[in-house]
Parts: sequence; structure tokens; C-alpha cells
Amino acid sequence: MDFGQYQNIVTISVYGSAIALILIGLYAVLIKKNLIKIVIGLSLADAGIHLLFVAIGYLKGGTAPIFSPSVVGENVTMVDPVPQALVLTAIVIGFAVTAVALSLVIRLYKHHNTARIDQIKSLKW
Amino acid sequence: MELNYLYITVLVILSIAFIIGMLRFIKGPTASDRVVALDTISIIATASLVFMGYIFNRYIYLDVALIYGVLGFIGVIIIARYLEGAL
Amino acid sequence: MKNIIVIALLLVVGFYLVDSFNYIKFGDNRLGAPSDEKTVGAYYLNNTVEKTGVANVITAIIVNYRGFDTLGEVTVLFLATTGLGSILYRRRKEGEHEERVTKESSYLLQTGSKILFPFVILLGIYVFIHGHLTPGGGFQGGAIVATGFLLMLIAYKNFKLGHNQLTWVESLAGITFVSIGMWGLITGGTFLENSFIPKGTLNSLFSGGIIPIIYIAVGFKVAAELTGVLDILLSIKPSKIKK
Amino acid sequence: MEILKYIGIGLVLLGSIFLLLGAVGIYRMPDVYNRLQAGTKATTLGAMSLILGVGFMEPEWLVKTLILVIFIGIANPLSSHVLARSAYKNNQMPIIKNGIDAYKKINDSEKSEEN
Amino acid sequence: MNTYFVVLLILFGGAIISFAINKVSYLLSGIVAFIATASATVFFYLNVDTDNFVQFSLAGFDFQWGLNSLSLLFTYIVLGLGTLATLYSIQYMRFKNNLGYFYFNFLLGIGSMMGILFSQDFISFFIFWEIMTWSSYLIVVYNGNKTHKIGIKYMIFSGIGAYAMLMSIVMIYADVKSFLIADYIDYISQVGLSGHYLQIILLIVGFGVKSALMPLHVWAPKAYANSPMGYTSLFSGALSKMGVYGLSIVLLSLLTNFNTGENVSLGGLFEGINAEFIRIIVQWLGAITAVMGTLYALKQNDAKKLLAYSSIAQLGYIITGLAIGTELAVMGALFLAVLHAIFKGALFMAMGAVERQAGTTDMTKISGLVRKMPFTFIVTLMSIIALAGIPPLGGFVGKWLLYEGMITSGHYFLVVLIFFSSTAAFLYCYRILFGIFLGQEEKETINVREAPISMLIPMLLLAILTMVFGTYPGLLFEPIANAMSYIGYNDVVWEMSTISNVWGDKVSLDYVSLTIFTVFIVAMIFLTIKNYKGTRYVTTKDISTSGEMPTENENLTFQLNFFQPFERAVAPLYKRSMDKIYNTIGESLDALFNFVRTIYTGNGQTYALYVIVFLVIMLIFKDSIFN
Amino acid sequence: MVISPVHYIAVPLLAAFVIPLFAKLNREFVRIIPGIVLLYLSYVSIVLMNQVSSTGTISEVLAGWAPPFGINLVFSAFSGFLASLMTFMGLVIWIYSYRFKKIDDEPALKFYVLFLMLITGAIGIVLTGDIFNLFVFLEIVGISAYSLTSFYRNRDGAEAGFKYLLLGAFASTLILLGIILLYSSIGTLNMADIAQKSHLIPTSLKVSIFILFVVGFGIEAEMFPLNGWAPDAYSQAPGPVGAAFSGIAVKAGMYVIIRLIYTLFDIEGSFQFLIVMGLITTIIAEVSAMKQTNLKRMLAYSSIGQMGIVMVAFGIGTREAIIAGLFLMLNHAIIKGLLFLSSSYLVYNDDNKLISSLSGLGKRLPLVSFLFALGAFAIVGLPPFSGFWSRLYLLLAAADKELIYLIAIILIIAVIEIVYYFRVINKLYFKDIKVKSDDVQKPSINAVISMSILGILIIAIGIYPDLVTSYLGNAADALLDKAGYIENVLVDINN
Amino acid sequence: MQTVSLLNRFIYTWVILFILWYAFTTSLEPAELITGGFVSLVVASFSYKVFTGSGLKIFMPHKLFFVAQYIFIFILALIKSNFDVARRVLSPSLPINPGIVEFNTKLTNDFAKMVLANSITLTPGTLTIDIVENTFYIHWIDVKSDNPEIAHTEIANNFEKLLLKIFN
Ligand code: NA
Ligand code: NA
Repeated sequence: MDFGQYQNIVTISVYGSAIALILIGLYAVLIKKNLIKIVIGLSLADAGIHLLFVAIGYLKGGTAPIFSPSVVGENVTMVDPVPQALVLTAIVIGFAVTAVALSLVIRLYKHHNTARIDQIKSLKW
Repeated sequence: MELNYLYITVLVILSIAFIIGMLRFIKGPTASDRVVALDTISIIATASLVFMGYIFNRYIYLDVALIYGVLGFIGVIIIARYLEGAL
Repeated sequence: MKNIIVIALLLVVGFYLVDSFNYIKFGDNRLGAPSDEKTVGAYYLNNTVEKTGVANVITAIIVNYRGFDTLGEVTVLFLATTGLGSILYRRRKEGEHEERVTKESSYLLQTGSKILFPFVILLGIYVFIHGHLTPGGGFQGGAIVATGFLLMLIAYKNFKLGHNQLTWVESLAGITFVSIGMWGLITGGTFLENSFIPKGTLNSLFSGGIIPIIYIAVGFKVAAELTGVLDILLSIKPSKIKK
Repeated sequence: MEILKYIGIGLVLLGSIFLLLGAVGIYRMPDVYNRLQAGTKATTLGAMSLILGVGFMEPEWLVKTLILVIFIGIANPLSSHVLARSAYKNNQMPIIKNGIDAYKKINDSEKSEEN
Repeated sequence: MNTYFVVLLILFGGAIISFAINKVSYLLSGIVAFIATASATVFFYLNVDTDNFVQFSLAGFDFQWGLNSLSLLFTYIVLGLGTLATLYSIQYMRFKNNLGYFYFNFLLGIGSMMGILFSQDFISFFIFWEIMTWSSYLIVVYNGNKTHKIGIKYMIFSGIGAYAMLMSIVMIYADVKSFLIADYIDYISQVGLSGHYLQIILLIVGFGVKSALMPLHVWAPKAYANSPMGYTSLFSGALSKMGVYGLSIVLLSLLTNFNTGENVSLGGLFEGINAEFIRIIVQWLGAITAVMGTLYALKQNDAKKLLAYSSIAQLGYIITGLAIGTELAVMGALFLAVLHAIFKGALFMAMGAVERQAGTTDMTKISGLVRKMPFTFIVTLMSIIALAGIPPLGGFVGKWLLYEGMITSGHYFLVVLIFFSSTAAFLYCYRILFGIFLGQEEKETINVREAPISMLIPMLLLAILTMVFGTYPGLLFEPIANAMSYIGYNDVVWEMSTISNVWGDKVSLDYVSLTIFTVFIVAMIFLTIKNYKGTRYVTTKDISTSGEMPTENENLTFQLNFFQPFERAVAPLYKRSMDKIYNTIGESLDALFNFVRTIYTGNGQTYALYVIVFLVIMLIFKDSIFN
Repeated sequence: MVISPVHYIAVPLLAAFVIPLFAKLNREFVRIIPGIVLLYLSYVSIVLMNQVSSTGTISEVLAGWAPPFGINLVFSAFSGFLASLMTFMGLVIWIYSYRFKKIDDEPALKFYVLFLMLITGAIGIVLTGDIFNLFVFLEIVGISAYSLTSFYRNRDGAEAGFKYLLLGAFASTLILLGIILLYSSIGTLNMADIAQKSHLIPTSLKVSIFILFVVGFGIEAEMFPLNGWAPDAYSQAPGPVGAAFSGIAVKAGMYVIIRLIYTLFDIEGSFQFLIVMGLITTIIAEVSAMKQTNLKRMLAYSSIGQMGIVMVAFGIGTREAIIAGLFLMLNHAIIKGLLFLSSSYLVYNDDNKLISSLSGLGKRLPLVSFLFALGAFAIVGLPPFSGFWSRLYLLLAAADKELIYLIAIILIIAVIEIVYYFRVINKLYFKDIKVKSDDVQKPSINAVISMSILGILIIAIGIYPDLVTSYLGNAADALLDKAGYIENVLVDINN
Repeated sequence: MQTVSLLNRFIYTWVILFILWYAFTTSLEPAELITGGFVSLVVASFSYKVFTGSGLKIFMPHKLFFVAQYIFIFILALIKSNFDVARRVLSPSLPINPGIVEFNTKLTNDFAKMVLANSITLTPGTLTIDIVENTFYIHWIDVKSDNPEIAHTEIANNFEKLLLKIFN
């Protein structure tokens, strides 16, 4: 696919939407009071990052970088494999962090009987 | 070359289906409605993946579709169980 | 008011980020000609098949070129399980039963799960055994296997998860990964060096040297760990917790 | 093999149309249960047909497409059932035009057991 | 092995041993401490050699240890007073807790003072300085409970002083590329003072804190008064002299050569500063310190506090003398520095004895101890005579020289100030004598006995020394003259027992001493005989007022408000207490700090917001931050 | 098998995977194995440090792929110094926590595994030569740290842990954004390669990437205003973990900031930026420390303040300043370690960890109190303890660059430190005893050994600083030698 | 049903899984087959107890015939039902008359019941909501009667007859 004169618009809209996802996630983290929603916000931001990874690896007309029998020896364009490998790692790590975050939310809820972050500040100053 | 028309036709239809499914997802009105929409969308996506595999002539897309199908199914089940209040 | 400030701040961040991508056009050919190898990605695309015998370049990167990352990543997951266990640790009363779901699921779901369970597990294992040939891999396969267990966990109130077996699988898989890495050192090469098992022919199951072996270990490990994580998360019921 | 290919094309077209039908179904029907009614049947047939069609067009892929078809045949109605049941348990009463609701008593007795 | 290392080894080693041995017996700690100081003293003076320099390298810096005539002079104070104070402490501290801790820090203090005197480079100077500071801090707070605020205040001021000094030292190193004090003096004499005033001022601040120079003195009175008296004698007698030692290096070695120094403009804060200006400031600060110390001393009811303020006043004279810098003034200052160590040491020891035997040194609570503690009385009497500067005891000589020095160099107004405080010193000294020892006995002090012999010996020795130096000041003039010639005062003239002024007036101390001494002995005999006759004593509280009996707890002794009329006269001076100013500063800082910490709101979301705000600021201003 | 830097990672990982299995044989293995590993790694440290000082930087290729195509580890005099320090601190803290009283068997397994991984992650950060790999290790540190912070249920651990996680997740997001921009602009992740190619990035973009990294890693390095998590985490984590945070984890964050500025990017103004941020961090932290009533929290703020000073040192940037910075890091690890470890016993039975509850404990816990006081003396920089030398070095470095205001601020802060540390010492020794002797927790023998090792080190380095100064000098040279770093790592490519 | 031996059930599971493996790989290379045999053995070993209660008997030829027959009528019903859906969905008036009916089944086998339930879901106008013991609850888009017998005949009869043949 060649975007020709629309290159800039495509660039901004593709990266922009991934970045928008990140910002929406961060917005949730900064504004939502509910701990669960904050964790969801973090996951959203993560998702945006993952999208961004995939986007930077994309190459016009590229396919999956797997030399299966049907493509061996043919002249195919493949996308950059590195971001794809990185994003896998990032996803797994994101999952791990989310799991820990949720477990902490559970503990907090148990301890404070609330899931509102602005009410959980016995540690301050 | 005549296959191009097929590609475009099928992809257009699937896209419309996808969009209509999304509309229901957005509209709701209840959580259950949204999950129903999600279920439908995931089936459409699975089928689309298979067709994309055909277009790009990459057999490996079938695996992707299969995995996607399984995860979509179990995902829907989990949400359903959650709505039921079982989790 | 706070909303508006936060939105304004985030918009500034967004502006600068989008602006940064001005230098990096979407879909641009940054890989360059194969010979000048402007990115490491280009090098991988040009050399992986020849040098590792692995069809799936992503797998080659994950397991070999950047195998050290993957070792770390597996560790992160392992730590998440451990951490979860520590954060949510609770001394069980005598004979207390672990309750993951509060309501029995429908008869129909239970029946369906019985049939789909081995299917999903087998699919997962297929995915991580063929990680070097198809788009799957240890993580995806492991995740699918874990999903299979998850299906059983939410369908049955009293599904017995062998915690001992999980520990064994998890540990042995981890030990395998590190040991293969160390074997490279012991045989005089580098850590994780892919040298002591023949590379095989491209696109056959037994190809890629240590890559599929490691990926299988990763698959088992991820499967066990994710299952453990899901199990712990399911067995906590914030709604029922009394202070 | 040309025949198979054309059958394949037919199946693919048919499948995609039914998938669209399923989507329209969940959009138009008035409540969860009726949406499921329409959605499940059409999407199941649609997906099976499309995938099988691809299998016919690429005979080498047939075996794996069959697996997908069987999986969808089992999983899709099953998920619809689980969704319907969960909606009911979640107190989303179906539109009942004729007053016939045999399931209500079961649900009510379960509820009272819980309390 | 080198003399310096051995001395330090004995002292620091003794510190550790006496700390450890406390577990065996509480008496042993003190004995070990005494043995350590005594043997260090003996060893040191047997091997002393001013030409012996030791060089070594540590942490990439060159260190140099050695002795010169000036530091040798101060070693007499440290080791002499140190030995006597440890001896005194054995009995004085008996029956108290944590003696291992006490002697450990005691010896550390003596050792580090010796270290300071050995140091020919700034860095070891500073290291020993700091050890001296914290070990003395640990003793200041030894008495517990009420002392912790005093300790903190001491530590804050010491910290300010030490870090001012450290700042100066690192700036010096950046200029000179050497830590050797001699190198710095050379360097300054070559390049001039211009551009180095900050270094000098900071050094003065550093030494000023220890020598309780106004306005850095506020820690001193309470710290002196609340430490165990055995240590206070050393604290006020020797430790404060380390400040004097430092000041004498700054004022005499660094600044004297620039007496006529050009008026270099540094701009801003240091506009118009030159060497002379600094010296004038220090002279005045010294004099004001003397006056303020005296005024506050007058107000005290507790003899210990009184002496503490008096120490500050005395240090003021000494500093003024050093700052004036003429031969006579310096000589007087150094003479007073030694003498002050002797008589103030003796006085604090005496007060310690009173406190130990009678339970308090509050002059409103006790009186008439002369018959119970005659030797302590004699020591006090002699020391006070020395303190007040009355012939024939040593203080007189010092003051004489000082006045001479000030008058001949034309500092008339300073003379007035010093003279005022000197006269006032006579008043408050009289008060100690009368308040504690003379007057009627109180019934509370009926069972009081004289202090143990091991406490009396050091006190008496010191008292005798005041007399010896009063009669034969030449014994002290010799090392002082050596020290001064080391600094650069050539041809210092002195005689064994005659002091003279520039107009040729001479005082032959032999005869003065002899005369006064005879009178004194006669008076003593007379008094003793008179006492022997058994007069009836009425206690101060045994008074009958017209019809109304005062209650027991109503304090009616004449000691109370002794100087009330005088106080009223100088009341405005008291109002401008430095303490209050520092307290106000402290409180405002406290409020500010309390505000700052609320940045940490405790809300995780706020912290996350900080991150974004920071990120945004960085991004917006990235061109100006990272141009 | 030749000893190589990868042992630092592989051996502990192997151990972490083995521990759950061995725990089934005998519970004691759970406690012992981390110790054996850390002991072995200490041996590795000694061997490698010797090797580095004789043959120079070791760049270890992993998986047989020469950088930039594979991941590599760099054990230079600089990174090796930090790795060795972390290993040593890990060993000492392990000794302390062996028999950590409140841990019963089941959580003990988690504790030791998480603890070992915290150290491993930090060492990984320091040794790795790949920016994404560094991120992975950062997450290892992160997950271990979040879990350890919320280890105790009877404290507000979960709250602290959540805040830590929240900011940690922010950090990850920003760092990943930076990595994305970096990779898409120069197509490499290898740090030496980045160092070589970073001039190819348009300046504006390079600065943006740098800012993303600095903010991200600044969270770990406790830079103000990104350090909101730190006081909470330090004060809520179990005592040995607090020591590990300040002695090990933060160092890793600081290391990255240093690498970014010294090696990866060549950005004008970044040194001054570090000085300013360091000063702000220090001032605010020390001022906050002064107002604390909670002992651990006070130590936490003090720790942040120290890291601010470290930033200042590296911001000055001369060889002398770097030596000072490294010395500060070393001292901070040892001294803060001792303070955290001993304070655990001092406030053992007070859930609020109040300073006021220390009254007179000097009598009840003489050794612990003594060691705490020793630590306090050392941290405020009194001679003859180790903290004095590092501060002196820093001041000299600042004076050399004629940063007079800097000297003044550092020394004013030192006075503030004196105030709040001596307040605690006063409480310990010079207040009436409030606690009954049964109510205090006597330190176990291993805790005594561990704390004594640190105490002895503080005195030993204080009296004879040359014990460490030569290492510090080599480390500083290694850090400054950017060309050497690139050449060492990319030897196959460039030749 | 419980009379079927464990070995029988195990082998059945193994075989099914091996077939599945082949479907996944669609390769007859020995390496794949050996691996598949081993993997399906392992998976079967821990899942055969849940996977099946009836074992190998479904492979008997006459049963396979019934299976084929069932599939045929099922597909017919499925297609029919889709046209039914099309009619309802596309008609502007949405002609529906929904309700929930119940009926009892004679089937005893779990799998059989599930197949029946799924078939009902996919056939015209009906959706299985739940099965409690032997009773099916069906959402019927166009309720003809609330009588269980009539509902049974209308909805399930054809399938059930064949399923009884297959699973008994
Ligand atoms: Na469905
Ligand atoms: Na149906």
C-alpha cells in the first residue's frame, strides 16, 4: 500500500490514534477515583504503547516475517520483526504488572473498605 | 484478477457487518447486549482472518484465526460468568 | 477544573509525541536495502533463515537474538505469580476450601468445557511447539493452555488444580531454559548460544537448534504461571471480603 | 478442481452475507434473547460457510478449516447459551408476548436459596 | 613510631580501653583515662620536637603532622588541663552511669585536640576538629533528659561552624591545590587577599563558634553549665581555646601581613572589605562578646552558669587582643588564654566539687560552705582573684598586657568596654565567693563535707599555678614569645617577674606577690582563730518578719535578685537576646519546612500528576533547558 | 566454565526457579539458597573486578550474536563496581534477613525469591548493554519491589505498593515510548550503537527521547518531583527490603540516568539539568525528613536527599566529581543499609514506627542503638567515618568548578541532617526509658553479624579511605571513556 | 455409561486428540507424527476423565452412519433457520412472539444433551437457555404452545431420536 500524498495524514492518524489511546489511559489514571478504573487506565495506556510498537514496525505492503514454505524464495516485503518481538515482551510484562496491580487493589479494598484512591492516603507528608 | 472482485465484495460485506456489530456494542444498552455484540464481532473477525489468509496466501493465518476464535470464545464466557455474578 | 487541567496537560504531551513522529513516517522503508542494514531488523530478516534455520524471524529474535530478554520476561511472569501469592497470602483455616466461582455454571457449559478443554490444551501445545514455524510461540501457546485451565476453573466450582504439578512444571521449565543457556557457556561458547544442536532443515519441526526447545520450555512455564495467576485472582472475592 | 473453487467462492459469498445478516440481527432485534436468536444462527452458518469456502478454494487448507468449522459449531451456540443464561440470571427479563416463561420459576427458586 | 602517632594512639587507645573496661569496674574506666592522659603527657613532653614533621598520603591528599611553637603553647593547656581533669573526674564521676561512654568521649576529646594541634594541613585539622565536636557533644548530652535541646543547639552551631570551615577549606584547596596550612599562608602572601575574603570570613566563623564569639555564642552557656564539671573545665578551658588557636592562625598569620592592605572591592556583600576591616570587626565582636558575657553572668543565680557566661566574656578579651594584633596585645591575649584555662578550669572543678558535695551550685540555695569545704574555698578564692585580674595572681598580668596593648595601639573605646566588663567581673566573682562560701550556713548543707583528695589535688595544683604565673609570668612568657616569633613577631621582650609598659613603668611582681601574700596569710590566720571561737550563726531563712512568717519555699535569701538595680539599668541590652533571634529564625524555618513536606500529599494520583506536569514542563521548555 | 558477567543473572535465576522445588524437600533451602548464590556472586565479583583492573572492560556477547544484533553485558570498572556493590549489599542483607522473625514458611519462599530477584534485576540493569533489556530488568526490579513493599499485611504496605506500582507503570510507559522513538529513528537498541548513532537523530527528537527516558528512569532514581512513591515504600517495606531499596534498587535507577547523560546521548545542558534537579530533590527531601515523626519515613526522605546529592555529583561531571558520586553511592548503600537494618529493631514493636517510641532504647538495645548512632554520624558526614570522605570529595569537585553556591547548599543541608539525626540519637540515649525490657526485640545473631559488617566497613573506610578510592578512580575513568565503551562493545562491527 | 473402562476412555481421548493434532499440523512428517503422538498422549493422560464417559463405541460403523444422518438433517435445519432469521430480521415489522418453554428429554449422555442443545439453538426460532437435570428451557421466538409435549415435538424430536441411537 502506498499512501502517496496522504503520507502525512496517514502518519498522524495512525500514530495519533495509538497516542490518543495512551493519553486516554493516562487520563483515566489521573482522574478516575476508582482503583479498578485506574488499573484499566494503565492497561489502556499499555495497549496504546503496543499499538505504537506494531505501527513503527509496519512497512508498506509488508507481511508477517515468517519464512513459511509459501514465501521462501519469493520476493516478499516483510515488516520489521523487531518491534513485533518487543511488543510480545511488553505485553507479557504489562500483563504481569496488571495482575500485581489488581492484587494490590484487592488488598487495599480489604484494608480500607473503599476503592477510592483519594481516600487511601494514610501515608503522607 | 477476477478474484479481486471477490476480495473486495467479501471484505466490504464483512466490514459492514463489523461496523453494525460495533454499533450494537456502542449502543448497548445493557452489558449483556454489549457482550452479545462482542461475541458476534469476534466470530466475524475470525472468519475475516481466515479470508485474509486466503488473500495473502499465508496458511499461518488459519492458526491465528483458530487461536483468535478460542480466545474470543473463552473471553465471552468469562464476561458472561462475571455478569451472572459467579466470579 | 482538575479535568480541564489534566486534559490540557495530556494534550501537550500528545502534541509533542505526535510531533516526534513527524520524523518517522508510517510505513516508511526504514529497513533500507538489505545490504546496508540500517536497522537490526533488516539484519534479522536477511540472516535469520540462513544462520538459525528458523522460519519465524520473530521467534528467532525472541528466543535467540534477544533470548536474554525472554529469560527476563519469563522471570517477570514468575515474579508476578510469586508476588501475587505473597500479596494475597492468607493463612487457610483447617479444611477451608478454595472457592473460585461462587455459582455453579450451567450443565451445558460444564459439558462443553469438558470437550473443549483438551482441545484448547492441545492447541496451546501445538502453538508453542511450532513457535519457530508459525506465528505462535511460547507465550501465545502458554497463554492458550492457561485459558484452557481458566475455562475449567470458571465452569466448575470445584475444579482441582494440581498446585504441586504447576510448581514442578514452572520450575523445571525455568531450569531448562537457564540450563540450556549455561550449557552454551560450559561448552565454551556464550550464554544461550545456539550451537550444540543441529539447525535442521527450514520449516520442519526439528529445526532451529535450541530455539524450539527453549520456546517449549517457555510455553510450559508461561502456561503454569498464567494458570497460577488466574487461579489466585479468581479465588479472591473482594465483594465477599469482610473487614 | 475448478468446480471446488467455484463452490468455494459461493460458500464464501454466502458466508459473508450471513455474517452480515447476523450483525443486522443483533442490531435490529429488541432484546438480548432475540438478538442472540438471530445473531447465533446467522453468524454460525456464515462463519462456517465462509471458512469452508476458503477450504474449498485452497484444498490443502481443508483439514484445518474443518477444525475451525467444527469448533465454531460447538463453541458459538454454547456461548450464546451461556450469554442468554447469564442475562437471565442478571435479571434481564425477556420480552414475553404471551406470558409463557417456564424458566422464571427455576430462577426464582435459586434466588431464594441464595438469600 | 612517631611521637604524634604514639600520643594519639595512647589517647584513642585509652579511649577504647576505658570504654571496654567499664564492664569490669566503673572505677577502672576513670583510672585508665587518667593513666592514658598522664602517660601521653609524659611521653609527649619527653619526645617533643618542633622540627619533627611527618608526611603521609591518604585518600589522595597529602597530610602533614608536626608542631610549631604556637601549637606547642596550646598543648600545655590541653595536656595539662586534660590530665588534671581526668584525675579530678575519677572521684567526681564515681557512682554515675555510663562511665565507659563518658571517658571514651573524654579521651577522644583530648586526643582530637592534640590532633588539631599536630595538624599542619587543613584536612586533618578538620577531621580532628569534627571528632572533637562530636565527642564533646556526646558529653554535653551525657546528663540526659533536659540536655538534649542544649545538645542539639550545640551541634547545630558546631555544624554551622565546622561546615563554614569546611567550605573555606575546599575553596582553599581549589586555589592552592594543597591542604597544607603553610602553603596557604605562602599563597596568600604572594597573591594577596583579594578574592579570598570569603575563605577568611568562613574560617573566622568556624573558629568563632568554638570560641563562642558573638553572635555565634548562644550554644555555649548552657553547654558549659550542663556538662559534667570535670569535663566543663576542659571544655571551657581547652576546647574553646582550639577556636582561639584557629583564630590566631587566621588573624595573626594570614591577616597581620596585610594590616595596611589595600581596600579591595569585591562588590556586593563584600564591598569595601579588607584585612584591616575584618580585624576591626573581630575586635569589636570580641569586645561586645566580653560585655554581653559579663552582663549575662551578672544575672545568673547558678554559679555554673555564671562561670559559663564569664568564660564567654573572657574569650571575648582574648579574641579582641588577638585581633588587635600588636605585640603586647597578642602577648596579653595568649597569656590570658593559658591563664583562663587554668583559673576557669580550677573554678569549674571547684563548682563541681560543691555540686557533688552539696547537691547544687545555685547561689540562692546554699551558702556558708567555707567551713565545710575550706580547700575548695581557697581554690575558688584564688581562681577568682586571678579571674578578676587582681594582683598578684596570673590574671592581672594578662589584663595588664592587654590594656597596654590596646592603649598603645589606640583602641580607646575598646579599652572602655573591656574595662567595664573586667570591673563587672569583679562584682560577679565576689558574688560566687560570698554566695556559696561565705555568709550563714543553711540547714540543708549541714552534712556537707570536703571533696575527696583526688579532686582537690588537681584544683589545688591549678590554683598554685595561677599564683606561680602571677609571680613569675616569665615562665609563660618564654613559650609565648617563642610562639609569637614563630608567627612573625620578632624580638619579643620579656622578663621573668617584671612587666612593663611602653612609658617605662615597671611592676615588679615579686614584691607585689610577697606583700599581698603576707597580708593574705595573716588574714587567714585571723579568720581561722575567729571561727574557732564559735560564733552563733543564723541561717538566712531564720528571720522574723513583723507578724508574718514566711513559708519555707519562699526564697528570701539576699542572693536572689542580687544585681536587680543594675539589671534594671541595663535592661534594654538584655532584650536583644541573640537567643530570641535564633528562635524566631528557627520557628519560621520550621513553618516553612512543614509547608514543604505537604508536597507529599499521600495521594498516588497526585504523584502521578506531578510526573505529567514535570514531563510537560520539560517538553515545553526543552529548547531552553537543553539548548 | 569461565566466570563471566552473565553469571550475575543466570545463577540467581536458576536459583529462583530451583527454590520452589527444593522447598518441597526441606524448607530450610528456601533461606539458604539465596545466600549461597550471593556468596558465589561475591566470588564472581572479586574475580571479575580483578580481571577488569588487569585487562579492561569485559563485554560479554550473549547467544553468540555480536552486538548490536544480540544482547550483551558490559562489565566495566564502572558497571562492575556497582554490580559488586549490589552483590555485597545483597549478601549482607541476606545475612540479616536469614531468620527474619515474622516470616513463617509459606511467605518465606516468596520473600526470598522476590528479594533475590530484586538484586538480580538491579544488577541486570547495571550490566546490560541493551536498552530494551534494561527495561525488562527494570520490570523485574519493579515487580519484586511492589510485592516486597506490600509484604506485611499489618501495615499500609498495599497502599505504598500501589503508589509505587502506579508511578512504576508511568515510568514503563514513558520508557517504552522513548524506546519506540529511539528504535524507529536509528533502528538499534544496543546502547553502544545508540551512543554511536545518537548524533544522527534530529536534535529536537533526540531531546524528546531523552526527556522521556529521564522522566521514566527519574522515577526509579527518586528524582523530584517523581519520587512520591519512595517514602511510602521505604517505610512500609520490611526492614531488610528498605535497606535493599536504598542500597541496591535506587542505585540502578541512578545508574541509568548517568548512562543516559554520559554515554547514550550527548545533550547540551543535561549536566546542569542534573545538578539543578539534584539540588531540588535534596532540599525538598531533607526538609521533609526534618519534619518526620516516623523513623523509617525519616530515613526514606534522607535517602532521597542523598540520591539528590549523588545527582549533583554526577552533574558536575569532572573525574573528581564522578569519584565523589560513586563514593557517595557506596557510602549511601552501606550507611543507609545499616540505618535501615538497625532501625528495624528500634521500632520493631511500634507499628507506627514513631521516633518518640525510641525513648531510652539505647539502654535496652545497646548494640543496635550504637550501630544506628554510628550510621547517623557517618551519614551526616562526621569524620572519621566513611561519609566524611565522599562529602569532602564532592565539595572539592564543586570548588574546583567554582560552584560556591553548591558548596553552601550542600553544607546547609548537612546541618539539617545533623538536626534530625541527632534528634533521634538524643531520643535513643538521653531520654527516660519508656519501653520495658521484655517489649524490645533483641537482634538475632545473624542480624548482629550483618549490621556489624556494615559498621566495621563504615569505620574502616572512614579511617583508611584508600580501601576503595582506587576502584572509584578506575570506575570514573571507565564512565568517562565513551569511545572506549563503544569500541569495546562493537568490536566486531567496527573492525 | 459408567461401565466403560478407563483404558477405553483413555484410548478414545488419545485417538481423538491425535486426529486433532494431525488437523493442526496437516503434515505426515514422522517428526510431527511422533511429537503429536506423544503430546496427545500427555494431554489425554490428564484430560480423558473429563473428556469422555462413553469411550470408543462411537466409532462403531452403524453409529457413524447415524452421525452422518444427523449432520445432514442438522445442516438442513441450520440453513432453514437462517432463512427464517433473514425473514424476521429484514422484515420491517419484526414479526416475533417470544416466550420461554420447557420440555423433558430422554437423553442421558452429557455430550448428547449438549449436541441437542446446540442443535436447538441453531435451528429455527429457538435458543437453549438452560438445562436443569432432564429439562430443557428454550427461548422460542414464536411460541406455539406452552405445553412441554408439544414443545418437545416441535423443537427437539427429530434430533433426539437420532441422538438416542448414536449414544445408546
Ligand atoms: Na455465539
Ligand atoms: Na435455535
